[in-house]
Amino acid sequence: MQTGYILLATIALPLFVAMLLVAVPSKRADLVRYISIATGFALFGLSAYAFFAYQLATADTYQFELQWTWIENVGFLGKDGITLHLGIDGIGAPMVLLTGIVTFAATLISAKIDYRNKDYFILLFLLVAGVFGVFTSLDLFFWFFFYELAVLPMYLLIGVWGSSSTFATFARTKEYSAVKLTMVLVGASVLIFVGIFAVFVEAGIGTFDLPQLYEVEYDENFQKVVFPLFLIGCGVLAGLWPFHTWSPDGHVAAPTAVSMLHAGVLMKLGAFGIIRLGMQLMPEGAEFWMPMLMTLGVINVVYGAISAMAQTDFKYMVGYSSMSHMGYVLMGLATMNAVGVNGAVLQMFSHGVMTALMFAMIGVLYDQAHTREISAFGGLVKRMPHFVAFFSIAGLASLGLPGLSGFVAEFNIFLGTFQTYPALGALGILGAAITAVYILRMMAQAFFGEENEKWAGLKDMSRYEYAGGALLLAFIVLMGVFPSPFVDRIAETVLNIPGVS
Amino acid sequence: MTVAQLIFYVIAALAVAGGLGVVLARNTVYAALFLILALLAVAGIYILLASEFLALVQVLIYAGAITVLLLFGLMLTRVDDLEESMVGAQWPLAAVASALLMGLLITTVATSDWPGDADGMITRIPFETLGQALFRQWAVPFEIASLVLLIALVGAIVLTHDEEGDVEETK
Amino acid sequence: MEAVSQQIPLEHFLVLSAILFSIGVYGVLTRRNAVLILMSVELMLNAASINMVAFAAYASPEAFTGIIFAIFIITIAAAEVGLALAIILRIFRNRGTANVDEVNALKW
Amino acid sequence: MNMSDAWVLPLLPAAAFVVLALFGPYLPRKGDWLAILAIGAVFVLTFPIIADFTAALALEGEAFAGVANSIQWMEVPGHLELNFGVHVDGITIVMLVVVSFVALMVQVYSLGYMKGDARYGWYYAVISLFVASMLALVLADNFLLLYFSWELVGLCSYLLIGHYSHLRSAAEASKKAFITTRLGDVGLLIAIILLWRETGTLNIQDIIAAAQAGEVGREILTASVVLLFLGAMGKSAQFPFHVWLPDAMEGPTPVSALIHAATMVVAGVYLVARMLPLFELVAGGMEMVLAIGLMTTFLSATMGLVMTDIKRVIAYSTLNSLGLMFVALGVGSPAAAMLYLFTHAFFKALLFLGAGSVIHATERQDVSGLGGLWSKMPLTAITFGIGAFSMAGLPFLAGFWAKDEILVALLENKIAFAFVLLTLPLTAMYMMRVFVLTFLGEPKEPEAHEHAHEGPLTITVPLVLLAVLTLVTGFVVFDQVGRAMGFPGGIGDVIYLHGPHAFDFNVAVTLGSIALVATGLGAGWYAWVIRPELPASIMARLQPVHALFANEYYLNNVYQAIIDHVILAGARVVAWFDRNVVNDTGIDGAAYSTGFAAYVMKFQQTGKLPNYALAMVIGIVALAAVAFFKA
Repeated sequence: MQTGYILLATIALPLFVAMLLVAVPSKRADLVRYISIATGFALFGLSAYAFFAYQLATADTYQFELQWTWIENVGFLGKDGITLHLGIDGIGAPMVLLTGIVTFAATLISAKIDYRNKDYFILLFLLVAGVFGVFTSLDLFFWFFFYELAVLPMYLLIGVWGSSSTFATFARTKEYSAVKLTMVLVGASVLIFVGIFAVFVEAGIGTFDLPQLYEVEYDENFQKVVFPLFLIGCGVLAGLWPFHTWSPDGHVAAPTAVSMLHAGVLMKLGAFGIIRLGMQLMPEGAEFWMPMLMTLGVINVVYGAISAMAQTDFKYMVGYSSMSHMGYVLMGLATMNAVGVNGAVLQMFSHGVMTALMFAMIGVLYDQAHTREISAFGGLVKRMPHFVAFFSIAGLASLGLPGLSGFVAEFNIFLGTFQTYPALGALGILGAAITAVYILRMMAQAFFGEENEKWAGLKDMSRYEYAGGALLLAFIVLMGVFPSPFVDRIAETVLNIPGVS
Repeated sequence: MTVAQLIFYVIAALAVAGGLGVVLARNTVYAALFLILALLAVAGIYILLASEFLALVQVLIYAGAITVLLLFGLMLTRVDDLEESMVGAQWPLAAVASALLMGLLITTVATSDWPGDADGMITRIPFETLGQALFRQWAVPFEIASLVLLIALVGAIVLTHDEEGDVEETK
Repeated sequence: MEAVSQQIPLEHFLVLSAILFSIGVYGVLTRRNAVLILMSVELMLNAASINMVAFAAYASPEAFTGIIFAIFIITIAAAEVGLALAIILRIFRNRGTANVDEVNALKW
Repeated sequence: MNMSDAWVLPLLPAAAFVVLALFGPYLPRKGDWLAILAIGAVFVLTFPIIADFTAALALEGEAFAGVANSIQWMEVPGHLELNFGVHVDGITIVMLVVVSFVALMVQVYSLGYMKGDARYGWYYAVISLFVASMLALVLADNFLLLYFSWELVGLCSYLLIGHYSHLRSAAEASKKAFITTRLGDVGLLIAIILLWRETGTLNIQDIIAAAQAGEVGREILTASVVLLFLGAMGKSAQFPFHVWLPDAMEGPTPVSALIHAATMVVAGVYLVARMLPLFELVAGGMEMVLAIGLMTTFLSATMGLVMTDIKRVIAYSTLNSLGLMFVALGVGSPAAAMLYLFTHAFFKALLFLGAGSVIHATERQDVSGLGGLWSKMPLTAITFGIGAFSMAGLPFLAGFWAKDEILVALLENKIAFAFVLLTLPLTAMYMMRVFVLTFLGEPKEPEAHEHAHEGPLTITVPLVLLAVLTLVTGFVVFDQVGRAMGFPGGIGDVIYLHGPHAFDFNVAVTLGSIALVATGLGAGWYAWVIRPELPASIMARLQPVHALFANEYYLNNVYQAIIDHVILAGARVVAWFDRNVVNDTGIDGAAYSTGFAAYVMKFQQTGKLPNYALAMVIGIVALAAVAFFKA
């Protein structure tokens, strides 16, 4: 059974729970916890349903559609002016699933939050509602609304529940990181905003409804001018070089679950935006600008990987690694061919689960040891074997080990890239090799070798952390071994994107 | 040139002279007196426009009440009539801007097409009609205006009323 | 209502209004004493009133909205002067001057 | 069990891995029996496949090109279809036998050797995955599965080399192995993708056919072949990627046996042998393989001469052998290479398991702490000796036949031939040396000697089995033996299907090589038995040379310096750049410049009413003027 109410529920449920939590007395921390985890599970269930009930036979249309008129035939708005139009295609479906997975894992991981956990979960659910909204909205107005809704709670989540760090040569306060993250993202969204109105005016049909806007043929020069607005505006959220620094600093300051959502789904919003607003709206603009995106993507990959190699802090390392891997997504999109774009979407999913897992594991360690300095650890495998196993598998996935999700995605991206830009593709593969260097260096240093007596008191993961990690892990392996359910959904839709050869 | 025109030019000259006096006079009290002149001249203009009621109101309220109020203001603020304190440093710029504004306005007036241009016919409005209109058609704005006056009254009292401790600061 | 011929074109009034208005603007911009600024504002208000009344007389005598407007302008002017003087008095008491150049608490 | 059912083979140990990894701790004996059962089943199932293969070969003769069977893995309709499939032909058969048998031996051996290990269950799980990946690698009919399993082989060797995770050295060695091979894999992956780009398929046979039909551009083909070889060099530890292999001795000894004999390092040889038609198409391709092989074999022989760790000596002997295999491939004789691989698997496994037996008994692995073990461990000594002399090339042992085949193949190429001849006595000498220092002479550490004893049956039985095989496998070069073993036309026909390749037996070459080997062995005997003080004095006199060999030509130091001073330093520069230039100057700079602009612009806020009024009037005038002049 397909009904748009499923998608509506993914947005409405977190909003409702956020309101419900307002009514819960803040003294009842456990009640807040249970409600939140139950909600996380419900969202996971809804998103999994949406993913698996997606019909491959009708892949050329949006599914789970729902359209509620909000404003129409007023002023400059014509029919269907602004509608709450929900629906997913084969790209939206895995993204919704990803959000469900990461949200559930994040609520599980957040069970250990003690300080004002009610307020924390309220903000977390607002953010989640925004993310679901972006992945399901087919209306530019609501798309942007949810986009901002997803970004803004980060400010408080990092500013209040984050942590400040002092490093050898510099310091990063959580306030600095929160402000930077919000300012950069909001600044970028101004570009998107301008682009949205440019499209609205140029189309001249008085509607913000995306499927209708897709039908319009835009002037080629218009496309060339407006496409970069979407590309940069959304790209910043995807960690596009050189606007990426909000991301590692944001990770370092953010609490664990926020890092998971940040890297797991928030950065995907950017890449998703490039597809939804950029490539689907203006294929000719995309074709014109894609070489630049390809170049930037490769810079992201190599630069991010090299930077990650020099980091001494777990979160910085994974933060830069995350930027590096988002570079693969950008590369894949820039290929403009079916295989590459397919790989990019796969990588969005893969990166989401594996980076979320890495941040979850860093949280496990940091909450006990209160340091994230890689060299401070050694021989953790003795005390925390499951932790090491989980972290290692996430790391191996990120270096593209076959059998885990990263390989499927990167292989597709490389195949796609080589069709158009062999030299840049080779650089991308080199980036994967560098990834191996820093991941393995980190593992050798922190997990293996002589046990550092100082950390003899560390415990392995708690039940909640174990459950959250296992969920993410399951999908890393599932996609690595059996990618067809993902590829089947993505490929059909990718082939329908105009301009993708 | 008809008599009416002649009267107009005289009154207009008086109004302009009064206005110039207001903005140029070195003595504040003189400036106030020039204001009275200008306002009276404007009342004359109203008569020329066949609006006797308005002219009456102008003389009573403007030339009478408001100017007196302003004179009180001048008195209470004890301004020393030092020359340098009368005119601000930006007067040349202000003059240019004002001149430009005037030029622009006059050009606009001169280049536009106006109704009633040809014959200069105007209509006299009787007091009664005016009163009817004011208290029927415009009753609500009229009440609101009275409310505004009331609020202004209360506001003025509150503002000028000395609270404890205020007096200390005035020295 | 009776028609009268004054043989004065509408432009004359408008030009007078423009001149008075500009003089008022000049006064507002150059005077340093707050009360004198207020006087210049009165000039501007009167210029506007002339405009209104002239249009009422020439353009739409049957509605005479302009005259009504002028009445309201005078009303509001009265209220405005009362309030403005109260404010000036307050400032004068607090800061010992009515010179607007010296009242610059909003300076950077 | 037909050839097309061969896909079952890797799945058995893979299933064992899944069960062991998830439920291992809850199984009796941590599930070691399950792993052995799985690999045993694979070994047994190999025989029906061989039977099916020989039947097909007999039926179709030379035209037989193997059997393939595949399933779809994922598909982008119209653009990309990725399949998992198996392909069985002669090389595969040989590899299957080698892998399954050696793995079985190693697993049985580990029952005794690894007993009491803290992560016993995990060890069996990983070794199962290792075998599964290697089986998949040799069965793969396409590059996707090949790369897939290629990487998993690398992962498993990483996990196994680092098995003693509490040792810093093991952690570093495993890291080094993975990263070094991974660098080669970059080349392999690029090559695969380039070939896919040109031919639109990942199927190995199709790619070879397309290349032979000239459908692949020459530059692309050349690049692919070079990059492909890079992957093989990394995996097979060819110079200059060889540095990881000696360090890999940090792993448990049975793992070393598995890595060296059957799984990890021979994958590179297998890959080059499989893709040899491509190498032949490229100008200089074969020469490249030959040069690298010669370099590796010669350098490793010199290094093996001075190593004092028994496992390291054997590790260098592996490099030596791998080099020889590449030499054979380089002159276009995959049959000789595969024969060497086949025999090498047995005697190298034997050597490592023998060494393991010594280590198990004495808990020492440096020859300075061993010696005189002959009396305590005769069985180990004899079997180890068989392995060592086979490696050295003593006549009628397995290594002898294979090595002579390579020499015969080399006859055309005088320089290569001379080079290989030069290494022969060196190899013989250091094999003699390690044997003498371990088993003969006086015990250097009596304490260790005293406690030494033969291992349990799980250790000795594999030794004996492998020793027997080492004695006999060489005879497959004779057609009759080959047929008796089920290979019609001898193993040469099986391996090389482009035409019958009966093994030649060149008497002159054989006599010459026997003479050289004898010289080497004699020199070794003289130096370490008759005049034991001689090596030390030579070493002292040739100090720089010895240091050069002992430090592995300082390549490790060079690499370390490059890593420390170029790569990591460069990374730190990039990180500094990112923090200080991109972030603090770029992003924060934008924020600061906004602040500065605000600072500058605040001065227009004079706080004076007339100024504001003037600005307003000017604005109004300007706007009005615009409106006026526009109208």
